[in-house]
Amino acid sequence: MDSKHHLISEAYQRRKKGWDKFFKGLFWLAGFISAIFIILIIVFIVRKGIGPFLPSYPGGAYPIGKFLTGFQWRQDSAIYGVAFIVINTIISALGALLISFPISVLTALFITKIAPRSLSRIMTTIVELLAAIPSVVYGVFAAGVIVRWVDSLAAMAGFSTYGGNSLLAVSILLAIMVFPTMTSLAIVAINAVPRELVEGSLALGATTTQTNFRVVLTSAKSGIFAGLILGLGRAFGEATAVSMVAGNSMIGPTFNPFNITRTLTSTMLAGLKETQGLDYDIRFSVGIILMAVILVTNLGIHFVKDRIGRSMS
Amino acid sequence: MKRKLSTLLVVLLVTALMLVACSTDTPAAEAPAETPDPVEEPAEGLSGEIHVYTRDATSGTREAFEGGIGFDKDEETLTASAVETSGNGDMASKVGNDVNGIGYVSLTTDFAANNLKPLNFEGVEPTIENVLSDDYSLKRPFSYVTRAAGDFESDEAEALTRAFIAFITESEEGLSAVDGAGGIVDLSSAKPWSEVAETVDGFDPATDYSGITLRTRGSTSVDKTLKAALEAFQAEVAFEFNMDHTGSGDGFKRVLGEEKDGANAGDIGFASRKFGDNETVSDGMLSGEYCQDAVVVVVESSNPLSEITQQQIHDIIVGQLTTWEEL
Amino acid sequence: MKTFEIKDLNLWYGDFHALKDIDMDIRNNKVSAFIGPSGCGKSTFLRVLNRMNDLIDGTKITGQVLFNGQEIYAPESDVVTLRTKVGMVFQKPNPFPMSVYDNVAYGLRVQGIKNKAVLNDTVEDSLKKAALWEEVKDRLSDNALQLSGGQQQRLCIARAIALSPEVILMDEPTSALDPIATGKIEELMESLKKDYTIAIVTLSMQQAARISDYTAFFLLGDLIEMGPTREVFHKPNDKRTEDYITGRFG
Amino acid sequence: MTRKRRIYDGILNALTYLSSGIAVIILVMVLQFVFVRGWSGVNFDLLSKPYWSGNNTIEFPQFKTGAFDRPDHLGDDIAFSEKLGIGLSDGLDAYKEHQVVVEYLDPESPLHHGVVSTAGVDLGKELGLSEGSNIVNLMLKDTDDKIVNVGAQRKSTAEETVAAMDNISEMRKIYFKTEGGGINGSLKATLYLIGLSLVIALPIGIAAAIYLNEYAKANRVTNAMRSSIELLSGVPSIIFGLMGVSVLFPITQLMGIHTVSIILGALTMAVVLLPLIIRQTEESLKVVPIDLRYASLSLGATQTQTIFKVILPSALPGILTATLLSISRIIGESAALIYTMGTFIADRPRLDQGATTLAVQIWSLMSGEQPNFELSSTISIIILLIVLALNVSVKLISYRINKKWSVS
Repeated sequence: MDSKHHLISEAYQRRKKGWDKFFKGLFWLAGFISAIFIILIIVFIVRKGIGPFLPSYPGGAYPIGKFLTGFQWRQDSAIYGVAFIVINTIISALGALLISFPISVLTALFITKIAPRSLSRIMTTIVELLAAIPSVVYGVFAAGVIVRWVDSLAAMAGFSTYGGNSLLAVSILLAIMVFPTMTSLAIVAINAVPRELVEGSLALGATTTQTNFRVVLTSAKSGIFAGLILGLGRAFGEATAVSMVAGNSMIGPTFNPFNITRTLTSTMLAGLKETQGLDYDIRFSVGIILMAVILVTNLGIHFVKDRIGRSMS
Repeated sequence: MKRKLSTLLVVLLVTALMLVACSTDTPAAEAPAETPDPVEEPAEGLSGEIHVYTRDATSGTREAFEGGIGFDKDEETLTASAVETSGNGDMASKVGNDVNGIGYVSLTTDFAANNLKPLNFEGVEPTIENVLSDDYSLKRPFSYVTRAAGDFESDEAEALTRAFIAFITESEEGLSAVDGAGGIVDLSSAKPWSEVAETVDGFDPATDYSGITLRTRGSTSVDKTLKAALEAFQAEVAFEFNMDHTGSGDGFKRVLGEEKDGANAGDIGFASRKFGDNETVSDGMLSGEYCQDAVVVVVESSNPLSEITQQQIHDIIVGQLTTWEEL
Repeated sequence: MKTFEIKDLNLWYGDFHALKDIDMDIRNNKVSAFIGPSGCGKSTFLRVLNRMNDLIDGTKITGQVLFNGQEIYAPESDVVTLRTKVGMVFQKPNPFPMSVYDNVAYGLRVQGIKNKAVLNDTVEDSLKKAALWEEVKDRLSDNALQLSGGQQQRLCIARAIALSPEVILMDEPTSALDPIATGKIEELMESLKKDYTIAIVTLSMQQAARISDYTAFFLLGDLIEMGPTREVFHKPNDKRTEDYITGRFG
Repeated sequence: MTRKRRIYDGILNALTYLSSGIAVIILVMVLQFVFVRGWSGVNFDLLSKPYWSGNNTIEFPQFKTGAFDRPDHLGDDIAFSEKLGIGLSDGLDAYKEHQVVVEYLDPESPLHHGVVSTAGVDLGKELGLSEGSNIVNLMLKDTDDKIVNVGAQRKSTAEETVAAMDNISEMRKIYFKTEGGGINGSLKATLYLIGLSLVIALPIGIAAAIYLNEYAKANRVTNAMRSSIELLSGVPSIIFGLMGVSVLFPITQLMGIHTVSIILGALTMAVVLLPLIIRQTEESLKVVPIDLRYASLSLGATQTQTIFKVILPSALPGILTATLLSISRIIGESAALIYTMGTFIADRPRLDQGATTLAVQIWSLMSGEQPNFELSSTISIIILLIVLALNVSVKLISYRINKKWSVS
């Protein structure tokens, strides 16, 4: 037998092992860089955001208690209370989910189980297209169309609005924006439900519809909740489009859907580039609150999900 | 339990549909104490709650407006139900879309395009003539300040900055461009640019300035007049410009203040007011005013109101006058 | 001649004791078959011989594994060189998604051999040895995934022998193939054993009986017995071997 | 199946139809909204036209008036000067400002033969008026030897401008603007941004995915890495914008860039894209059968060789998908870029200076004094078409992946 081993050069072997180590290091470095950014972001925002409450802050510390519990946000009088903004943000996001969640779950069910094949393909494309529309375009749409709806709806209900800029407009806008996210995750979750479960239910004499609503949806709930969390994150974090229709009220909280509101992101964005000193730095404090709100609601949903999961099984 | 879940879904859906489908159901409004009761017929325009629109705290228009109506910043506060807008255009489009709105914009604003109606102030119509004759008192200057001498990116940029300032303050071409864009200027002492250009220190029309970018910063109200002037200057000297305008507060800050070396630094800063005491414009190479503008109180165009007094608008701003009936 | 000598080999996956006190010799230019019920550790044992278990997190090995008298788990031992000498063929045909030629040349190329003539010769030679040459000589640049399952597995064998290893490890090489393709692979093994030492894991006792010179029976991580195939099948020393072979359990 | 059951099922099914119907209606409304306002503006000129008008002053050293006949095809709304052979109309520019637009220019018109008087490299070059130009200011001496200025800047109508022209004795100079309102600059800036962001993000993202999928052991450090990257994907883009101007700006300052810039935008977008690229690449790495790795390693390849020669080529379609999705994301992004690239629409974007992408140009147009719905909608249509094309490509690629692995 003619061995090839004499052709293998020692130097090449050493070299390739050297490259192997080098690339392993490089890959690790890339992973490290990717992971470190979130820490950089958090450190930076927290450092900036904590600043205004420390005694060393130039011009004196802003009382943190007043910041966390205040119900007014007025840069002209240097009053910064974030409590009502948090409430507004949560209300507008929940409002959006209230509209969007059932629609997206039912649409996902329609696409995966009920629609004929051709229709389902078209619907999938529609959902993907909605997901791909840039948020600026939604903002333009909201400022041009949604505010009109709200305005005429308010007129019918006997309210006057600020040109349609309102809590309801924000919620409708966000509902449209989170719809594709939640729907596509629900589709994935429903598709992952094992066939046997469905067949098992049908074999027991359940109708297809019963099976869809009882077996499929409950089995897919973990994925559907994942979509809900993602949707909520997007609803909390959306800035450009929301600030086009929020109206930025100085006091709150806003419960009347036709009244103007102020969300955490619209607060951060409003005149951010025009400002300085405390008024600028305190927006980073708002950034911390935004991250905290996203985190806490995520945990809350996980908790609720576990509870539902347990009571169902 | 499963049945409950699907029932829940159905209920949620129906609620959602009702919200989306523009139904006539009265929503369960829990209006907070601050919000006055809804009125019966808001469409009339003369009745109902007044919606006050204001600009952000760094706006020069706001400062000029508040000063002009006798609003004492230290003693009084703006009504808490005011809506804050982010720029002159934002203000114009928001008030134009709200039949109950009242706000204030620059005289350069296109009132018709924004569905706005300008109001006479103290019986005087906001016109260029009335501003020049000092009859109209709600007015403010458009001010400029440049970077400190020697602090420009290049000598050419410095010379070009000098030339541009001379162009908009002295030359016929520059002043008529500002005038054409709605700025209020006195054209009587203007000289042709060809004459003015010779007096500018360090500026040589034979030099190629096409690689130089003039960066202008500051007030959004100066946008329109400044853009016209920059373009007219481009017709005289080939160069580039970059207008990134965000508010009067940034005018000083980005050429001489804390952001002068930041990401948004500029060569010339503008304010739609006089620079303040803490804005030390004397540090700059050049500073001054290039035109006048009037602040105009505006309402939506279908509003029957056409006159307003200083006292009335003051009371509206501080929240003592809250409905159209009281006017 | 012993190619491999294994002494006191123990292997754990985490807490699971997968191989227990294994002692075994593998003779050169013979076919050794490892049989036993699923999960008995025979595949794990096969992977000890070219250190493929290194890739699984939490694997711990004690004992001695000598290849031509050298401890392959010694710190100075080089796993890459070892694998050029101990080739492997897997359960499911797994050609790379590239051309037939590139598949066979892969092993040489990753050792830095770029000489066109050497590559051409080796590819032809290996495909001939794997009894595939006639079938693919006109489609060397076709994607290997277009071959039939049996052809793919022979390609994998060609790929393994292109490096002229001393040992070829085969992990249930025919379990994914139909009987005709299986027959061809078995014929191939017969012809390969004059050049190579072969260790094969198989679930089919008939296959072990047909092709192997030695047979080892594994049960629950223990090596129950190993001997010439004829003896193991006809006069097993251990009751459990006999039970398994006669189909009484397993 | 009881009657009640059937009705109940029917209602439930109808609800799903209804929900999907709402989705369709929303899409139709959004599309209708942008198409009604923007479709008329969609043409190829838009892609090549600059946003800002060119500003030129020209003089006429040898000026002679002529006698021209009004061509028959000119509409009634066009004023025609018989002395200069030019047809003018009143128009509106992108800011809805009044313009005096050149609609027709006789081939023999003296206005073809001007000379640039703008100081700079073009000084003295020949340049004439052309159709589509906007006459901002025209200075002439009339038959009474009086200097007269007409044009858009002087708020003259086309009619008044022509009247002045027909009373001319001597032409002084013309300040005119070329047509603007295009998106050429933003289009280029978007392409630069896409290229640069991908050049930065793809290698890092792919390498990180390789580390996580091929090397990382299942331990706490790896978990921490994974959740960090996961968290990164949940950060709102406004926060990325803040990160860009504070964490990354010093990096571009080291390169000598002291302003917002495309480079800063690209660095920021690279961070935004990392989680997306890592996730997509990992997905496609996971699909590559483990057997291929074993086969390669059993042939004496190192892990690096295995990755570059076997795994990455197999994962290529997935990486391509990640690339296309990244492009979609860059095209749609606005909040993060407003802070890192500024909002000034640059016609000749440079990497070390600020510029707007198509999406930010929309933002810029909408937040200006006169929100420009028409051009915004036109740009939206273009963005939608690009995104649609990218999505179709992603579908085709994933179809190919599925086909490839189902053969074996």
